[in-house]
Order: sequence, then structure tokens, then C-alpha cells
Amino acid sequence: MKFAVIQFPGTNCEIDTAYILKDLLEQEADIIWHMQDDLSSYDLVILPGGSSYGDYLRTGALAKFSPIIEAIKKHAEQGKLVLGICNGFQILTEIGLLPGAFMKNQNLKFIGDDLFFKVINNSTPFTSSYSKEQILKLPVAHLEGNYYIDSDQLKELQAQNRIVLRYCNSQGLCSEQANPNGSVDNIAAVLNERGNVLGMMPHPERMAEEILGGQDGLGFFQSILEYHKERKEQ
Amino acid sequence: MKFQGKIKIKLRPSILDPHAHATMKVLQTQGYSNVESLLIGKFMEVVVEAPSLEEAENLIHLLCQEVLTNPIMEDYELEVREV
Amino acid sequence: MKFQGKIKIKLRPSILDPHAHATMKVLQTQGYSNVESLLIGKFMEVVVEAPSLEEAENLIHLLCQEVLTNPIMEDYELEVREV
Amino acid sequence: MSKTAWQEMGLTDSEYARILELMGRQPTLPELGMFAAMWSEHCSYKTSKPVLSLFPTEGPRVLQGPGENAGVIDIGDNIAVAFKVESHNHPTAIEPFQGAATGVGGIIRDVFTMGARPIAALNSLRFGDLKLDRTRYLLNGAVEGIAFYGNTIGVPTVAGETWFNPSYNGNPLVNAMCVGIIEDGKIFKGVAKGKGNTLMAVGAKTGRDGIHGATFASEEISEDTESKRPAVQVGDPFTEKLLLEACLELMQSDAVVGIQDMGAAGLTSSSCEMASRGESGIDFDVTLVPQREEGMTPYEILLSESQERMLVAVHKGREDEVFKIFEKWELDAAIIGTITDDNLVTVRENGEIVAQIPSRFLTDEAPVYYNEAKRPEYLDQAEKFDPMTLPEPADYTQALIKLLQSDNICSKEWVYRHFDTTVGTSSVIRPGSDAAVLRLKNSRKGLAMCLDCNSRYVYLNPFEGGKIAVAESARNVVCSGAEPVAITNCLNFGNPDKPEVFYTFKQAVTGMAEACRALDTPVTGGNVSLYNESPDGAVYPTPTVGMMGVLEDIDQATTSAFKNTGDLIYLIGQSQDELGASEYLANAFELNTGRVPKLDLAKEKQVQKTVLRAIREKLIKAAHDCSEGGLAVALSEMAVQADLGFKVELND
Repeated sequence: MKFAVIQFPGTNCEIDTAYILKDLLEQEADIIWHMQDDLSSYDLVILPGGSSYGDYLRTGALAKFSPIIEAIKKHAEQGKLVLGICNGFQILTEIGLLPGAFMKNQNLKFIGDDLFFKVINNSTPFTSSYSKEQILKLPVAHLEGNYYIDSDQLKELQAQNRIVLRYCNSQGLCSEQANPNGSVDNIAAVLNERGNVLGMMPHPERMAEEILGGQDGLGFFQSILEYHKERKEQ
Repeated sequence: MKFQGKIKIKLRPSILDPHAHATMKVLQTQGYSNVESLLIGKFMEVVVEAPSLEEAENLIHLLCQEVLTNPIMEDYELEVREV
Repeated sequence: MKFQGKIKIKLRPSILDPHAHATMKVLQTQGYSNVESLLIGKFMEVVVEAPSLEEAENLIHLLCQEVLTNPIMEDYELEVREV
Repeated sequence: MSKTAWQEMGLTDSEYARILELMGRQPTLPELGMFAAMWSEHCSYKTSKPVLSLFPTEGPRVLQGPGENAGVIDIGDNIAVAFKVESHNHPTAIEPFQGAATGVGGIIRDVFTMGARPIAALNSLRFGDLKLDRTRYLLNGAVEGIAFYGNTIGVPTVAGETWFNPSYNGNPLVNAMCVGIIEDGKIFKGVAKGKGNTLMAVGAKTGRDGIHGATFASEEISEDTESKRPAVQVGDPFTEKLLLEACLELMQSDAVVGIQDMGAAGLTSSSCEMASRGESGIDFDVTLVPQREEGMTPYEILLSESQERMLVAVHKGREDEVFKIFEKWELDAAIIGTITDDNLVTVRENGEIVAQIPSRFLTDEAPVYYNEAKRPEYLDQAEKFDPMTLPEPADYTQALIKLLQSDNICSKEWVYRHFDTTVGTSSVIRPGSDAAVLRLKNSRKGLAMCLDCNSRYVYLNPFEGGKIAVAESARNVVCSGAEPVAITNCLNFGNPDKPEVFYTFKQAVTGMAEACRALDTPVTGGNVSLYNESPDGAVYPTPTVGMMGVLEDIDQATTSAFKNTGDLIYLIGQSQDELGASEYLANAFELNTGRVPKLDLAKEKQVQKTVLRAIREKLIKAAHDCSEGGLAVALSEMAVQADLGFKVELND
């Protein structure tokens, strides 16, 4: 499987993500500079975490002009998989591939910590190797993680089962106290209507090895590989 | 000709602004009990080159929708005048 | 009586604004070459209870210096009127 | 030349007389500014140099010792580690967010200018009484500034300390440390040599921010400093991320002769130091330096401390490679001059010479002062104080709880939770244990690091306190499974012209040097920050120590948390009745006094070697050093981190 890991000026998790794909999972992965405009030879596009353009003006706001954006949109329109992690998720909302918008965390402070997440939808190309309602422990590192969506769109997401992860406590309760940043309905990961574009706030690439504290994040990558294997067999 | 656009950007009314909310709490703890409400937004001043006032307005509106604001959560007001 | 204060906050001269700088660079390289300058600041609208216009102005100036602005980095303009 | 001109810049009358003697004429305004910046304590170490010579700086692993932008050590497997700590105390006291943020930005530049990719940042934060609004304002600003810079540029903040004491009320200390790795053996130096080679200014544009930064850092903070406030330096981590990647990409080729970041005293210190190290001259025109503001004078351009800028000496004919790389990263790059062999620093404005000074006048000829030292009286009272005269606590449990809840001992998660501690996927041990441990992607080895100091000990016994500062940081690294190998340090002291302060400074450095020799941890560089005083007096003498440790195998990484029920607890080393200068006395009786515990360096070395061997042979699952709060706090911390309990008997 061939992965494209997009690098905008200011992205800083592209090396970490490529490391998991190449060194851990022995997959083909290229880091693509934002000025390129062709992704046709790639199976999956990852927009990794970081601070594209310094998160200046609004997180992800300045990335929408890069030539690579059209190629990402075309990739998604062809039904291929797109995964946005943290800053990548913010960019996907700014370019309209995912609904909603991000504001500063409610306490106005950056949060760098391991938090608990409940798998709400495990029948997606990104989460099939997890069990339903499974509780994951994954690192977060963001200042603008306060996900906003209006009430109509929220009902739509709930009805179409497009909320993939929600912030919860260690017992799996998606309570107000377990909400670290004020996101509507504790939303932490969202799928597009077609089901091939996922945006998630936690960093799975930082929790894929026991030595770093656990492998709860590995499942996202394994699910993608599984999905790709099945499609190739058809 | 040169035109200056003054843009006022506010969060849409239905959205709780974390910045204003936190600042109101600080005002209360500092003893400013006679402050009833606070609204915080961004303002921008942009200078553009354009053949006419109307085209300057169109250009700045485009800038607002494309980059300077996020229509999902922000509203904006624009005033343009020649400089 | 109730008074509304409109506050415009800008960075002091010769202090670098990385946000405006980065935004300008993107605009100019991505086809908006007719944008000449961009200034980004904050604006605030505060409603206070005060016996007179003059006292309302004094109160809001105090709020600005103590809480709402960072005098080391920012200058501000204030307009107060009765609501 | 109005008399106050050179005094305004921080030069003494005798120093000005020396300048006249050297130059044989009156200096121009830009020349005077260059002398004032280069002869400030911050750049010349004129008062501290005689004392710094006490430090051991050589060792089998040391590839680059003091005198360059950062120290470099060899840790085997063809990997070198660049690291250094620097202070940004005075800017933080004026504008905490930008002051602390630019401190992080500056130290990261010092590391990647050596050719190393930054992999970790650490910070030591010392603030006044937490009950004061001013302290909370400064601390909140500093933490947010450090978080903003480090998180945005993508360097994980993995360790450090936060400590509170009234002596820092008027003058907080913010020491920032950075660690980077070089994997291709190529170390770059801040040197300009080779007649005809090109001098280029790259990175951000130059503005009027921070002019007088260097001389400003060498003055006490007083009422009139408020008025002399220079335009605040603003940090731009996004531009620095581009600068970091552009420089590392440029350093893959051999186009670069030498490179240095523009830190304190900006273009002046970088150009003069590079020329002086290269034993060559440089000739540049300030109008060619990319500028962000109109009408800047040569003086302002020479002394501006705008951030995120580097000075590069490039081989003749290789300039296009620099332009191509910096264009890709959307950064400015401009040829501003050439290297000469006349050992002169020649500064032009549109071709016309505005300053011309032999580079050694600015570096080697900087004055050196041998200050008078006088033992402060308070040390004798402290020695005599007998803690046994104090009442025993009525309720030992309450006494322990009070200690555990105190600002200095409680968990600092409320600080480090605002930092990104995991970017880089290398953080094996994150903040909260004795030291941070990072894995290396191309080696089984690991790196341990910490940054701390017990400044109360140094205040009450500078010599013993200095020894303990090094020994305790070595202990922290050993408890994490690593062998201590080298240190950097930031010597934060008061006004050295006061004999008592200079005595404390000299004694502390002497003690540190002795411990460095005994524990085989040479000093590879660091920073001196003097004049840390405010109207109500000097800060506690604070030599923060940044210790580097190497793990043979990353699997030997050990945290201080207890692991399993039923495990046995061993106390290694003898306990003495040494309650003097303890956190307990300060916490329970608000007493900052008493005899500082004596440290036997030979025994310390033995304990550390034994514990490290036991960890490497898998006999030890958790290790923690007894520091502030003593045994009771150490055991409690090990238990709290593991959600476990412990049972111990204290027989006499």
C-alpha cells in the first residue's frame, strides 16, 4: 500500500507518521511537499499533525491555498481514503471535506496529555480492527481542539453514525468532565458522508509502540491495511 | 486606486466564545462587578489596489470569505473607503 | 445608567505581528498580489453600569489597562456611549 | 559626544577611555554601540571569565566544549549530541509571554546552528511567592510563551522544574535548554574564514525589536528600566521552523563555511564572534540586510535583536544553493558582505564605512575584572542554627501532607500539561519522573536529561550547594537508568560588583567544578546571567545544571514510580541528622536557614555507580533520589505515581 504524508510549511508530525508507516508497518510512504499537485499514484493520503503556517490566523486557514489541496480533494472524490490527524483534521474542515470548525480550547490553554476515547463507530475503513465501545488511551496535543458544529449538523452526524470517537473517562462515560476542550457532544473524530475521509484530534502515531506507553493507536493503521487488502481481493 | 477595508469579525451569536467567557470570570474575580457583558472579536484593516470602489469591495469580500473569516462560525461587517 | 464601550486594540508600532506577516505572504504568493497591507487586531464591546458618562469612561479605561489589554505590547482606542 | 552616550549604553568611563586608547580616536555611534554590546557581561563574561576557568571542560566524549553556540558530546553509534541552556530572565520580567517564548526560540537556534536536529526542550522556572498576583501573572505568561514556541515549532518539552521563593519576586528566572542530535558526524561552527567567501544574512527580516537587549540584560531591573523598555522582541516559531529545516537542508551540502544564530546583540555579536574565531576579517553593508521597517540606522540594524535570523559564511560561488533552499522555505536570504583577511570588522552603509574595528578589540580585548569577594555574614548564623531546638510536629501525618501540598513539592502537572511532551515519538519517560528519557531511532542507546538546582542550598552554603547541584542532577539521571556524561549550566546570580554576591558566585562554581571532576561530567558550555536583582535584593544564587546521561540500552529506562505490590524498598547511603536548609524548615516554620548537608563526593560516586549497575542488571524496578522533603516525600512520590502504598520501619 502506498501512503502520501502531506507536509505544509509548519507541519511537524510528518516524520513521526512516516516512521510508523515505513519502519513499523513496512509500507511505502512518501512525504509530499505542499507545492506538489499530483497524488494519483497513492492509495491513502494522510494530513499529519503540527502547526501548518504556525496555526496563524486560524489553525489550517492558510493551508487551503496550497497546490496539494486540489489533489487531496480529487483523491477524496475518487473514493480513496484521506486521514487528517489533529492539524490535518482542522485543515480538512477549512477546505470543506469535513463539517464543523475549531475554536480555542475552553480554558484557553494548550493540552498535552493522554486522554480516553470511546470508539463509537467501528465499521469504518479506519476503525474496523477495534471493537464497538472500546476505550482507547491516546495522546492529544492541541490549543484549538474545541470542535463546533451547529445543532442540525450534529443531528445529521448522529443519525448517519459519522461520529467515530468521543472523549470519555477511564470507565467510558462521555461526560462533561471528560470533555477536555469544549467540543460539541465530546466529538473527537468525524467521518465524511461517503465514509472515506476521517478527521481525528488524538495522535495515533504517538501510541503505536509499547515503549512509548501502549499500542492503542496502531489499530487505525491496521484497519486501513485490512480495508486495502479486502478491496484488492475484490 | 487604493482602498482600505475595515473588517469586524465576530463569532456567530449561538456560539459560546471561550475568550470572552474566561475574561468575564477574571473581571468578576478582580472585583469589577459592574461589568454586565463583554464581546470579543477580531478586526482587520486591509489595503488593496483596485480600479474602482465596487471592485475593491468585491475583492475584500472574497478575501473575507476565502481566508480572513470562517463562515461556519464567524460573521463579519465590512466598510471600504478610498485612501 | 448603562454605557457601551467600543475598544479597538492594535499592536504597538515596530512590534512584529507574525499572524499578519504569514497571512500576507500566503496572499501575495497565491494570487492576491493586489493586497498591499494587512493589519490584525482585536475589538471588544463591553457594557457597564455607571452613574455618568464620565465615570463610565474612567471605569472602561481602567478595565483596558488592568485586564483587557497588554500595555507593553498593545495600544487601544475607546468610544463610550449611553445605551 | 554627550557624556551619557556610553553610560546610556552601559559602558563605564574607564571602559570608554580604553576604547579611545585602542582606537586612537573617538568611536562613531555604531562603533560605540558595537563595543557596548560586545563588552557587556552577557557577551564578554568580563566579570565571570576568571571564575569560569575553574570548570573542567575536557573529557573523552567532548567533541566541542565552551566557546561555541552549544556544547557537543559523542555518545557512540556515530551519534553526537548538541545541548545548552540559556537564560531569558530580564525580558520575561518585562513581558513574560514573549520574554519566555524568545528564550526557547534562541536556545533552539543555538542547537541547530551546530548542525543538530533539536529533539527535546527543557525549562527551569523560578518565580516569587505564588500568593502574589504579580507572580501568577508572570508565571502564566511565561508558561504560555514556552508552550506557544515549543509546541508550534514541534520540539517536545520533556523535563525541567518549577520552584517558588520570595527572593525571585522582582526578578523571575527562566532558563531554557535544548538538546539536538547530529547523525552524520558533521559539526558546524560559528566561524567566518577564507578570503573572498560570502557573508549572508538569512531568515526573518530585521526590525527595531530588542535593541540594547545585550546591555539591558547586564543591568539590574529597577524603576527606570521600565522607561528604558526596548521594543519587545516577538517570537515567531513558524518562521523558525522554516529556518530550522532550511538550515539543516543547507548543511547537507558543504557550501557552508560557518554559521551562527543572531542572538543577543544580533548582527554585531554574530559577525564579530565569527570573524574572531576564524581569525579573519569581515566587510558588510547594513543596507543589504533584509529589513522590515523603514529608515533604520546602521546602529539599529547592527544591534537589533529581531528573532529567527542567522548569519552564514558561504564558500565563494555556492551562494545560489543558499538562495534556492531559502526560497523553497519562503525565507529571506541576502548577500551582505565578504570575508577578508585584514582581521577588521568593516561596516558600511551604501558602501561608505560607518564602523571599522579590529575584531580582537571587540572579543579578546574585552576587559576582564577580578572582583573582590567577601563572605556574607548570614552564612555564619545559618551554620550555627540548630533545627533540633524546634518543636517536633504534633501530627507527623499532617506535617507530611502539608509538605506534599506545598508549591515546591506538589506535582507540576498543572504546568507541564500545557506542553507537547510527545511530538517526535521518542519520549520514553515524560515529565514527572527524575529525568526525561528519549529513545534514538537509529540506536539501541537512549538519552536521559534533566535541568534543576537546589538554590536554597547554594544560598546557605555556596560551596556545598554548588557540589550538590551537580551531584543531584547526576543522581536524577542515574535513577532513570543512565550514566551521567556531561553538563551545561546557567549561572543566575545577583550583582557581581557586590563582594558578597561575588563570593557566593565564586564558591558555587568552585564546588560545581569539584563535583564535575569527581563524577566525570565535564562542562561543555552554558550561560552566565548576572545582575539578577530587584529593588528588594538579589535572587537566591541559582546555578541550574543541565545534565546529559546515556543509557546503554533503552530498555534500561527506569521511572521513579513503584511497580508491583510485594517489592522490597532499599535506602542506599546513610542518613545523617541534617535537617538544616531543608524544605521542611521552610514549609513548617518559614525558616530558610540551617547547615547545608555535607556531600562526600567519593561516596556519592560509589552510590551512583552501584545503583546504575543494579538497574542495568534488572535488580531495580524503580529508583528515586531523596531531595526536597527527604525520605518521607521521596517514598510518597514513588507511591502516588503508581497508585500504590508502602510500609517502612524507621529503627534508630
